[in-house]
Amino acid sequence: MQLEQTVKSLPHEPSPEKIRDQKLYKEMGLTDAEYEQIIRHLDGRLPNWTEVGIYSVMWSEHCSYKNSKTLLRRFPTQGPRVLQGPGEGAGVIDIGDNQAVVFKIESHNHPSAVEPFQGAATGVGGIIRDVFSMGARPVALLNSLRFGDLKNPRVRYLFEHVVAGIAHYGNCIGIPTVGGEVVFDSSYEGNPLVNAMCVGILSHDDLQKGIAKGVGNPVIYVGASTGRDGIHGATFASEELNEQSEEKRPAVQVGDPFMEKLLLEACMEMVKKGLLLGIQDMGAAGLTCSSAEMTAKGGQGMDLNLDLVPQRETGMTPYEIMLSESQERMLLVVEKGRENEIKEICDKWGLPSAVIGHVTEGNRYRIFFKGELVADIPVQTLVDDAPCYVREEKVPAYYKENQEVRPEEQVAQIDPEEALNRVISSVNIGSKRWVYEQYDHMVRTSTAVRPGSDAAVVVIRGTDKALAMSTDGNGRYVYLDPEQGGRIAVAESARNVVCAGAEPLGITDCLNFGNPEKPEIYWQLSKAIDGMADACRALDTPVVGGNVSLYNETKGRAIYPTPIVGMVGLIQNREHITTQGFKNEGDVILLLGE
Amino acid sequence: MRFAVTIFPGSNCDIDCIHAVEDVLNASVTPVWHQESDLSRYDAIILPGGFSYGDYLRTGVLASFSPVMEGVKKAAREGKLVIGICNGFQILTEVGLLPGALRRNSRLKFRCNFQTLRVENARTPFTCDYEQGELISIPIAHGEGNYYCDDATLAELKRNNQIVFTYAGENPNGSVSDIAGIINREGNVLGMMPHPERAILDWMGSKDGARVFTSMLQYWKENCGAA
Amino acid sequence: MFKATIYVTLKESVLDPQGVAVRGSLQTLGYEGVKDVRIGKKIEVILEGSSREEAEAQVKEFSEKVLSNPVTETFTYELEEVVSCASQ
Amino acid sequence: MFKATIYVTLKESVLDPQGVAVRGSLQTLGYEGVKDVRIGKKIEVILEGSSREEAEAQVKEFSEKVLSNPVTETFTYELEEVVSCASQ
Ligand SMILES: Nc1ncnc2c1ncn2[C@@H]1O[C@H](COP(=O)(O)OP(=O)(O)O)[C@@H](O)[C@H]1O
Repeated sequence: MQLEQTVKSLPHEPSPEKIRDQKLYKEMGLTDAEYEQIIRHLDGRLPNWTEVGIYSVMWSEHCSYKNSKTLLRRFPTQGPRVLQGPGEGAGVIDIGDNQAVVFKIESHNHPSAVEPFQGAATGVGGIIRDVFSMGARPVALLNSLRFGDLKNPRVRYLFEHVVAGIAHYGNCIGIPTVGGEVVFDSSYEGNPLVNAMCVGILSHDDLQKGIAKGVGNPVIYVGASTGRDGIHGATFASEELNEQSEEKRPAVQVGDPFMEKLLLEACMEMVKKGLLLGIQDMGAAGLTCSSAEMTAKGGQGMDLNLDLVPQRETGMTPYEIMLSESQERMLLVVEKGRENEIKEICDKWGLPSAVIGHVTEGNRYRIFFKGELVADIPVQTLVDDAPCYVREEKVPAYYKENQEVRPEEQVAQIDPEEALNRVISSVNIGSKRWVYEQYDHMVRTSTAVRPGSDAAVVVIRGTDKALAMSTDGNGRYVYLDPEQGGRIAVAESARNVVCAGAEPLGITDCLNFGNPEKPEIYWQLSKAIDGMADACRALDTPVVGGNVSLYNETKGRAIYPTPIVGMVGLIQNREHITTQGFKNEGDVILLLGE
Repeated sequence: MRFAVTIFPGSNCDIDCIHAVEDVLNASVTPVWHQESDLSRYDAIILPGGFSYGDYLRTGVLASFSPVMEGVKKAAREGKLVIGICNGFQILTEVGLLPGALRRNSRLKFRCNFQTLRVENARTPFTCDYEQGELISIPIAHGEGNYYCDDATLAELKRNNQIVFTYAGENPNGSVSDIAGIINREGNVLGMMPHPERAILDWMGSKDGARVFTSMLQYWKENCGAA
Repeated sequence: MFKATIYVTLKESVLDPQGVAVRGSLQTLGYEGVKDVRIGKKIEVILEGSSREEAEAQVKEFSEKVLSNPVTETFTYELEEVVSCASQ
Repeated sequence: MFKATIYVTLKESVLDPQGVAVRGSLQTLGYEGVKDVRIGKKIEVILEGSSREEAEAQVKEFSEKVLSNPVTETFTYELEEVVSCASQ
């Protein structure tokens, strides 16, 4: 391809001038200042429709963490056992014997509010891909769910279908769902929380990275073909829900766990054969995010030819192909000449695959379509130079008022029997068996402690070791006192893991908050992070990965600030596994702590 | 004794079955890809659980057309032992090696739990290590384990002692006559919804499933030669 | 007595993994002419109603609210009057 | 190019747990006139064939062998010729 080619606009798309004059970029979630910034990045050239689309998803909160990045730096992320901290698909912690545990939690709140079954299912699918794109074999799933009041029929519908969607995906792909939590509270009425966590195990030599390197190396697309699913999902996840939310989605993403099972096994084969230089899941913002991040990380450029992308629908535009969030897809970079080895594995598993581009010298991220250049962007401006905001913090009025309240006095008035009855009749305390019975929690025959105890325990075959894992969070505590609540969330999950007989290794977290542009919400986020970071330092549990879900509001009302902590602990010897039930008559009961 | 475990796209209990044969019997076990049709090297074949072909259309149907099923049918005709667990059971009914069909659970939900079973026939190659009428604990994990057959078939199953396991106590899926597992007339093909491979070691919560495997070995030693 | 037959199908743009898998299997089985497969539901409902209008209004309403998921599916229906049904 | 629509339904004698559940929820939601619900599949297949006869023979065969299970289900089908499909 010739070096100097001008970027074309397609005839049926709004022209660059029209995008500027009518401020069409705003519909994609970009501000005036951000649009101006793009023009500067392009050396004064007006971006075309495809380029605006690419910038808008790359600069969405979901991909760039523009509102939370500075706060997240407060987390301790290092430790002697940390092999990979935040920044890749998932965090990696050494567990000895040349093995490591890989884990990450992620939200799928907004898709689940619109289409609970598919929203939850694709949330599970996405987090599994994050783990196996690290080269790890996924061994367990957990989740953390929040819904409104169960008396509301819409809430019941959401609850039932979210659970069914999680079950559908995990059961079908054959990864046990071993734990989680469900809480009902009216603050989540229009905005349920669906956070899914996946845990995997890898051999150190198999550790993979999402990177594109080596000029001339092919970029390979593997997995389901691309349709118009969930275009602008990443932007959607970064906005408040409103009545138009349903219409905003051109087509809901549909999960195909069968396809993902094939993709998983094929990728495991490629990892074992040492074929991969780089691999990244096409999740939020699809092909755009994966290819741009891999390119930026490798410090190179990339050319992609969209005509080669496997497509499910006809007449798709570059904009649509680049922004599609079709599920069950991976992007690979391999050494030139090894394309056929990848293809053989894909063919064996019946998976579509195609070479769609190659790594180039320099830093240009260039997209070709029907022979035309349709995007030409300095790649670091998409990733490293994404905008970053430090927002205004303000202590909310409710917090100041609450400082005066003396709940001890009120509590003393309540009849203990009545209080006990009220507590044990709450759905939040009740058994969650209805939920976890729908999850296959025993497939892979490694689940030593099943749902129903404090933390789940999964044994590691061929060793004496086992992993304990738990997800925890309490939005009400965090609402009342974000800093203390943040500490409590980490401490609770540590206690759960310790009670299973494990030493805590580290955490992944999902920060579910309201609109960060409101100073009170930003304050909650900032304080909760302070508290969590503090507890992580005290307990020596670094944060190796996580996810931020902001704009969890309906009709201007925010959910309780709900950071969810997913913790993994190591049990050196299976004999040390403990469960929560009382065992024998006559055993002594002790109370530890204050 | 040489075991084969078939692998279809979407199988997910294949590894568990392989581990079970290794852990319980320390016997030779080979994974066999669905494209292979020659199973003549093996003495017993396990069709594992999972979601072959995503369980799309009907559970087990798309797998029932795989080349490996030709090998399974041949092995069954030759009197070799064939056991289908969960999705494997569904495939065996689809391919016609076992009568009846499996429908969605009556409560329409996937169900995963330990379940108490009654051994209704302890004189099969798969149950000779159990006591007749013994109650055992083995997990289930399925959404479509609701066994169905018409009345005539049911009468025949009963007459020929083909019902091998039933659910004792609560029936988790609505199956006809509480059926959890059946055998073919000749007695060498077993289909069961519960997962014996998930109950073979103490830490799993039950070891009751191990005897399905030890029974097979015992039967084979007695009938087909030395170990 | 009325009999309504409601057909619920996935919207054009929504992926039908089930259809894709069935298409693949049919092709492998030698039906190479098969180009596309989409799988939907056929729901038969027997209902009492004092008039055709009333029955139709109900069918429309519950097809939209219960039988189909407006986010991913569309539906069509047929309605016919049936002479009793031996009082089902 | 042909389009076959195959309807697969449970045999009369086979209980349809899903239909029973849907009937129950419709009644609970206030549609008390609903007496019976049965749920089947509607499968649309686009296929190439040199003649109508050939297409029909194929549809019959794969409906019987693959798309339906004779133990529990029956099927009917419709076949129509469609003018190309922009070469899907
Ligand atoms: N959404 C869920 N997914 C899987 N397991 C769950 C879920 N919710 C609850 N559980 C399981 O139920 C048990 C009790 O949960 P919960 O009531 O939240 O108690 P705890 O406060 O001890 O976490 C735990 O073992 C948990 O893993």
